[in-house]
Amino acid sequence: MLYAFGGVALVCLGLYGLVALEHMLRRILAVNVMGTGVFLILIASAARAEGAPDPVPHAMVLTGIVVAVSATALAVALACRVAEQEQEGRPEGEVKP
Amino acid sequence: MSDFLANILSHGGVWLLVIALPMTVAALATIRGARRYVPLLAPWATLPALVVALWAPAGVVADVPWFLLGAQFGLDETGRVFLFLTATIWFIGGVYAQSRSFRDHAGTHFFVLFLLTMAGNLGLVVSLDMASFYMWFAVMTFASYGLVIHSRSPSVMRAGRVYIAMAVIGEVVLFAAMVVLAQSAGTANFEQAQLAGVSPDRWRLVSVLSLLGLGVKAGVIGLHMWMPLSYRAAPTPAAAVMSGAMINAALIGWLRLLPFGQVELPVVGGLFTGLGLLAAFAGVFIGLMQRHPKAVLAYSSVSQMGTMVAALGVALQSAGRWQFALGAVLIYALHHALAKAALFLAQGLSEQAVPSRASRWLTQLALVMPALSLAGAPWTSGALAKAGLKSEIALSSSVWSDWLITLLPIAAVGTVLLMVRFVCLSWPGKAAISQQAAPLPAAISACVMVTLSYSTVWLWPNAGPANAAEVASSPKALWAGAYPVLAGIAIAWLGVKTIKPVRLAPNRLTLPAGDIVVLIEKAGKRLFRLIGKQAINRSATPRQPLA
Amino acid sequence: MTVWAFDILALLALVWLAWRAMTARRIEVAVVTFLPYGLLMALVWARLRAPDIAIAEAAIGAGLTTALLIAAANRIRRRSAYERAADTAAASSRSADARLGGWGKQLVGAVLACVVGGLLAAAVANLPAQQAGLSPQVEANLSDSGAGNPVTAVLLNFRGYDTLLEIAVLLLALIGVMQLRRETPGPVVSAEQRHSLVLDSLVHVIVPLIVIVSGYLLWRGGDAPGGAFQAGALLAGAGVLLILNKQARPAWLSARVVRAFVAAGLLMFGGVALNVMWTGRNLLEYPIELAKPLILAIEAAATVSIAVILTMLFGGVLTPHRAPSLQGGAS
Amino acid sequence: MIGVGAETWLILCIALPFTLAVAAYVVGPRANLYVAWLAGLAIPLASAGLCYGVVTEGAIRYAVGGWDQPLGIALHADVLSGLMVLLSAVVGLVTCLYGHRYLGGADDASSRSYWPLWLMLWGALNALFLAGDAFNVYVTLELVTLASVGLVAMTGKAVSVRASFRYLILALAGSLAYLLGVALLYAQHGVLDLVMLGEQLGTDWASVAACAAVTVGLILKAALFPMHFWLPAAHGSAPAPVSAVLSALVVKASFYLVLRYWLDVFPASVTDVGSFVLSGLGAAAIIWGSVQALRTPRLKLLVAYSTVAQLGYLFLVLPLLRDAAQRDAVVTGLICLALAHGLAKAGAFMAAGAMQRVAGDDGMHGLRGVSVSTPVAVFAFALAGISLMGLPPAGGFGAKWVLLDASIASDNWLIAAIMLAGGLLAAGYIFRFIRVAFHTEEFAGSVVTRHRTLEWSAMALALAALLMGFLVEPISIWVANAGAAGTTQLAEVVP
Amino acid sequence: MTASVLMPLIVLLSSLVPAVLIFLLPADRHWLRGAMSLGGATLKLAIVAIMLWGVFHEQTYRLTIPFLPGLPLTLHADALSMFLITLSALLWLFTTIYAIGYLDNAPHRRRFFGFFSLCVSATVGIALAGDLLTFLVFYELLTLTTYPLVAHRGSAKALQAARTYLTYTLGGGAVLLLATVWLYHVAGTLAFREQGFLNGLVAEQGPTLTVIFFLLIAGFGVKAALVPLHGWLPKAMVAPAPVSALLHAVAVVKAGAFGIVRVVSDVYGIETSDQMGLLLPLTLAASFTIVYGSVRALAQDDLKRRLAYSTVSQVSYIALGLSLGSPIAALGGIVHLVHQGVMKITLFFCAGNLAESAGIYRVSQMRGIGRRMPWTMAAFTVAAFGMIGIPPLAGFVSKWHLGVGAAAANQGWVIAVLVTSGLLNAAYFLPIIHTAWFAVENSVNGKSDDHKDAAEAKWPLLAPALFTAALSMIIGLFATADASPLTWATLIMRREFGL
Repeated sequence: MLYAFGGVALVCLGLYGLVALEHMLRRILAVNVMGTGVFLILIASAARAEGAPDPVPHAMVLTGIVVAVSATALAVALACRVAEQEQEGRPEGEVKP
Repeated sequence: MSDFLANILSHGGVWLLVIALPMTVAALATIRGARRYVPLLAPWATLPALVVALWAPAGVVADVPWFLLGAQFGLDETGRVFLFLTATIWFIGGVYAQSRSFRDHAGTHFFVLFLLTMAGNLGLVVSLDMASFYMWFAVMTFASYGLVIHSRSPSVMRAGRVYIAMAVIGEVVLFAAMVVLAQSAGTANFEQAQLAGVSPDRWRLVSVLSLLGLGVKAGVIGLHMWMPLSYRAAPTPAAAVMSGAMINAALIGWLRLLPFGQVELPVVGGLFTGLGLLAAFAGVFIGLMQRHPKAVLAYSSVSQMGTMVAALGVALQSAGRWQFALGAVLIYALHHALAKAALFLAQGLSEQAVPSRASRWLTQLALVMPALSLAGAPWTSGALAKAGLKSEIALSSSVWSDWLITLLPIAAVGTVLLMVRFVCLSWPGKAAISQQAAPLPAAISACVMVTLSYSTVWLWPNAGPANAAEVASSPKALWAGAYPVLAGIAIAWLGVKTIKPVRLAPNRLTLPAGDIVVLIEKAGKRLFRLIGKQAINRSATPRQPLA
Repeated sequence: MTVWAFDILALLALVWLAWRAMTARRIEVAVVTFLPYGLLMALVWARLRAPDIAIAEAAIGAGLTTALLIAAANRIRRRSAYERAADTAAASSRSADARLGGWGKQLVGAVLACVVGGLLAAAVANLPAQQAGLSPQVEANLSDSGAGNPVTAVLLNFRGYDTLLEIAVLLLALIGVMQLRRETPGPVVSAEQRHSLVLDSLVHVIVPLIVIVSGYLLWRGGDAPGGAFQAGALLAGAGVLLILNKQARPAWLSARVVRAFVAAGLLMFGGVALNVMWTGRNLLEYPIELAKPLILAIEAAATVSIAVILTMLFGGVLTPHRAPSLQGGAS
Repeated sequence: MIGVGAETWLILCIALPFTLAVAAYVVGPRANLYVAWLAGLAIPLASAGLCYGVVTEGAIRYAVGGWDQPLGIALHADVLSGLMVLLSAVVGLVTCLYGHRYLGGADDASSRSYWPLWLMLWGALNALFLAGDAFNVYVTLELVTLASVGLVAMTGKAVSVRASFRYLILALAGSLAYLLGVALLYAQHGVLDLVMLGEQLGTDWASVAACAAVTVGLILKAALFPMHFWLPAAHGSAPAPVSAVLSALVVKASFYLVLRYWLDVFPASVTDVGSFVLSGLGAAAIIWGSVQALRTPRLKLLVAYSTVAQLGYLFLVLPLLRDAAQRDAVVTGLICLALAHGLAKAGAFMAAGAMQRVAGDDGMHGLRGVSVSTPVAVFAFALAGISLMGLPPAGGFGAKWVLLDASIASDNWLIAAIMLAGGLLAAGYIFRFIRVAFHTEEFAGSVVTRHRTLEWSAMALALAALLMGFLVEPISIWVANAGAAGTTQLAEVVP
Repeated sequence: MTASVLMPLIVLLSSLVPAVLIFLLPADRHWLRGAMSLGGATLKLAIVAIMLWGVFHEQTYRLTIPFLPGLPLTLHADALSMFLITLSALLWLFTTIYAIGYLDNAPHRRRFFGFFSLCVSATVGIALAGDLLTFLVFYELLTLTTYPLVAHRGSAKALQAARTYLTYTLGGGAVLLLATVWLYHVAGTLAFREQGFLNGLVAEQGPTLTVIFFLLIAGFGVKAALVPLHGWLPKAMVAPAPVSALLHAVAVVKAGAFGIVRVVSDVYGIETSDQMGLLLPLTLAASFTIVYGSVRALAQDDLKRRLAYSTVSQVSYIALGLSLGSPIAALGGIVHLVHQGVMKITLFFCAGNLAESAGIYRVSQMRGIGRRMPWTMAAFTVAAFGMIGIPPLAGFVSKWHLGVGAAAANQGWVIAVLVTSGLLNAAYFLPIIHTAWFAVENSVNGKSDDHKDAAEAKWPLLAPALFTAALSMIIGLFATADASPLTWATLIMRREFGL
């Protein structure tokens, strides 16, 4: 159960980061941290039982990790795009010529 | 012949003709080609009414349930008198208006309004229910506004304003009176309403409301202000019909509306009598201080109508003798209407240039004759009317009757003074002879009117008490008629001697025509300035027109 | 006791790394910190008897995510002045420390974190000490699932529907990333630049190795930790290397073929899921006797798809440009 | 087997969009036309079939993979989810037509990803509405999120990219909060099936915390005040068909989940305080969203803020659910409100898009007198507005009527008052635009280009919203039947 | 059986279908559009005639459409609904003719006529509503369909006025909605019934019902322009003349008044509400409105604005009649529904003619216009006299019954109100008539060519005005005839009071 509390800590850390940080990549990182925190709670609670751990949370976390990386990729791409457009100094304009 | 006529006349549809003919003639004005015949046809539109008044059997009633609130038209003896005098005056007024100088100047629209007013006046006489009475009353009132302001000068416009304002007030109050009566009686039919057993309380309310509502038309003191202004403003034929015919609309209204002979209303009757007496005297006093002959005549009307209102008040207090009192009132009304109309026509004649000395003489005669009649000189119709009225008053059980008997001769003296004043003011001077002027229709109509004013009352069947004519011719009665006239003339002569230029009427001794209306106007203006400041400010700034 | 010590140390390290990863002064440092964080996380998974997750975390969480972030950090920095890339709101309220928002935000964040943490901790503490969850059922039906590894059984059979949708998530992310690339051609890369000798040889050695390992993971996944995700992730690592080496795309690998690869996993999985219905079964209800081969086929297709998708995700972030003529192509 | 049963329709509702999305992706833009038509015809058909089946035969449970719960995943279709699927079918159908025209066919670069993304979104929404499993809901939520974000960013404009980034981060946080709740639920009860969870949930601390986490996560995605801040930018900057879908369906999906959880899973665990907090937030959302809509300078932002406000209604009345006597009425009202808002809002956004096309801009100033150039679109906007204002005979009115009745019956006068006030505020912002559109005196635009498809698509949805009022009674009957058939709507288990 | 179901539907559709078709028609098909408008109007009139016959012979026309749970939309033709329908059908025809002439060559005609027809459909719906919910539905639809008409000109001023209109009416609608829901909650039904459906509830729910009553009256009072809820009406005068005509005579204002009639007579029942003491406040409000509107009208130079305040005043006669609790007064109030409509529409037609043909918008510009536009001014004069209450015009008949009713209810002061109002009406109408007919043209600031070129309006503008003027005279003159509004209103009252 210790790890579950660790997960709680990570969730809170992520939450704080999400609110307090402004850099886009940092916010992405914060979300990822939060995600691992949630996974940790899930797996830690699955590991409470003696014997073989419950495989369902494992499957859930696996799914969650893939979802997380997909979302991260999209977020990163968006962040890059935003940054580029800001540098081009025409944040409101069309990108395509 | 007379059977045939009677057959036709007993048919209900004849009432339609009485009212519809003037309206039809007026409607001709909307047709381009027929327009020019309207003035010509105007007097003849009264013919059906005249025929009906003279020959129709009494008690012919036409029920028209689909009309307005369920209308009833018909003729009783009261109606016959009024229908006759109304039709006659309108006819003669119409003929007077045929004078070329007047007709050319007036234009078609004068005659359209003339006809509409006529229709209203005739209609209200033959209406036996409140709604139709009210309707014709309103038609008459509003159409005659156009007659009053015919000449459009600023002073005339003011007169029109006062007239219409007072008339509207009268209209709405009359409306209230009728509504209350209709509800209390459960019917809008005059006769049924009188018999419906309405509580005295309600009768009191109705009477007071009708005193106010119809009082405007009758020039009851306090509501009379419009009269001098309008009579003065209106062209002669219009003034004649207003003073002769239309003023009696109030009278017939009261006769139809109030419970004469049914219920005794001492307090309200007293109110009528009191106000009537006040008018009778106040009219004389203010009238004497007028500088325009028509204004003098107007105040004379105030005074005369006051007498009649007083008589009505007495009748309200003693239900028992109503049948006889009614006759006296009717005769008085007939006399006054014809005489007053004749006076106005004569006055109109006197203003015009005459072609010859003889015609000027005629004019002078036309002025003096009805004046004498109105003054109640012996052998005039006035003498008969006054005698009848006085005897009825004497016989009534009213507490006021003694007072009236005492006061009426004094009022008669006042009337004489007024007439002297009038004749003096409108006496045609020497310079007014012109070969071109030939106001033939005017002259003829004035003369006919004068003649009628003398003859009708005597000829009228069942006028007053059965032996009225006899009574009036008795020496006592002759004296009773003569002494106020003599006294009046004497006073006038003295007055002329002492206050030198009566004919020039020093300013100190004049009152503006319409007396209290001047005060009301001033107060009104101040009030509007107080209230309407905002509105005026707003309207002063240019506003975008709405569409 | 040592286990306890490890646990506590690991957690403390995790928290510290997480903190660093978010708030290190330089963004490159922050981003790179995520790599040890992910690796440590993988260790923790292993400690919690979750080897499947450990492998996936190492490959995806630590590897690919970090790679993505580094690429992004580089791309933003390459364009210079990454500070300006800070969120819109930040531009106006410049605090002393550019990493963090204004005092208000920090305060709100801290308070929120504390409150949520307290509540959550209480909730976690209140959880029942024992909860077998669904493992009994999984055990009971494992033999019918066509997979020996309970995790794989859950992933591909008992809760295969989730997994099917999850591959769709990947596809969605790919479409989302790819559409953000710009039509303008990128900077021309000369042949000399394109071939770095060291990287070249590395690629030549490592890529085949990875392919073999991932094949093994895939095959093994049926009965032991490992499976399509892990294998796909590893393969994607190879792809990433190839991209970093700016390897030219083989001619046969046209845009449409790539798209076919991308969709293969979903098509195979969905196809199987739907096709079993012809025989009157429910969606995804494999016939017991065919369960294993079907799962294997699905996994194989999924592996390829996952690998291509993950690679392209990285590629899409790394190289923002696209030749106008190519549509949805891979790098 | 295939072709008749409601269960088949259920699977088709999910499978068809995904299949078509993959096809669109693989084949590329050349297939757009066919995909659009096929999707527009087939998916609504399947949805209608499902809805019909649910209404006539009662709720459906479907064990995916043949595994019984709790091991396997259940799909679940009842009146609530059936109607939501139907809503997405109607909106989706029109979106297909509209989107095909709006994005200018295959040549338009932005249309390349539109069809896969949009169809994926449609499939994801259907999957979400039909999900009966807590974790499956999470996956579908993520699908919806990623597809939506992709669609928002589709044009590549800076505004929309930034908005979509923010949207993504917030949505991810919401998903994680939701997942956290699911984790707690699972840790406690060991099951993920919603029915089973509903049977096991109590008032203990962990359950309440899980409820809170799930709810917070969902309202973050449903953009309930004060978590609404991401929505106007995202919905306002996306292309019109996307905005339409986002406002009509995507936020509605999160709300649907809230309702689903509160109705079927949490009744034992939610507290009055919690429901009144949500209600208060809903009230604040109505006021705040409306006020913002009254101030914003751009039309699409106006519509987006209107979404914030309208979502407020959905949460405003949640406390009424606690009154058992009013439960059916409230559910009816909420369903109707959600459907009516979905149709109306999609119509409004599409109308705004058509006007934007003609005026070249969606700034209020530029749209002056636009009723001359796009009368149909303005009319459609107004019709949609009728529903948003809650005026008869629109669906919004019917829903409001039912909810007002319920709130009066349970003596919640404040709620009634806020509902009425919200309607007036809605009238304020709707007519704020209508007024601009009627300002024909200063009309500067041209009358040359007409976009009939765009305008009439909007009109179709607006009309649907208007006539939705007549569906209130049937829906109330279905809800009542479903309520009468079992204690909870999820209770019947189809073998 | 089928006829009884179909008739209400057809009468509703006879304007709804043309409306839709007009919207779908290309904007330049003027002729076809006119034909459809007129065709719909004529058809409606014909059907209304049949229905009138049927209702008189106690045939029921009833159509229910499922709508809200337990509350279907009910279209039901009783004597009262036929009253309003006949009015609207007749005046719609006239107004359509007028509008076609008025908007000749104006922009946005398609929109105008489309909404115009919709507006009439809503009015018909209001008239036919068999319960409060249906009433509410069409009442709100009326609000919405009139908005584009008020804003039609598209000027800043028109839009401002339209906004004011909307603010008032939607606010009223919200109050109404609340009241309706509440009433439904209390009573469990909303279906109109002669003598009301709340009799049994008064004992236990008295205070609640009182509150609901005043909410309902407030809701309807907005459209009926009860002071202080009248603010929108004068502003809405920016609308084109046919719209003002319709707004004032048939649609909006009348809808509010009709709502009050329904509430008092068919929801609460006149006797029940009298017993509950609900009517006196209504009497007071109506009386105050009557006087206030007239006083305000006095100060307006703008002709349409003056007419608007006149409407404020006149429409409250209807509420006044209903509120006196006596059958005769109620009769007067109800018959005024039609009478006021016919007269007021004439006035607005004439005002439109003046604006269109002579460019005259203000009373002060009207000097001598009677000579140039005699027919227009004749119609105006007739209608104005009717408004004052001069017999034999329609207004007199209403006022007469109101007065008699007031006396019957022992509310003498109401007669005073009527008298005052009559005076004030005269005070603001007579100057107009005077100016038009008798004032000399060229005395204002020396400009003689104000309307030198003004000729009589063209016949599509003139004919409706003359028709309605004649009508207002005919229905007054033949008030007690078999087919007159008064007779019909008597029928209504007989059924209402169960006599």
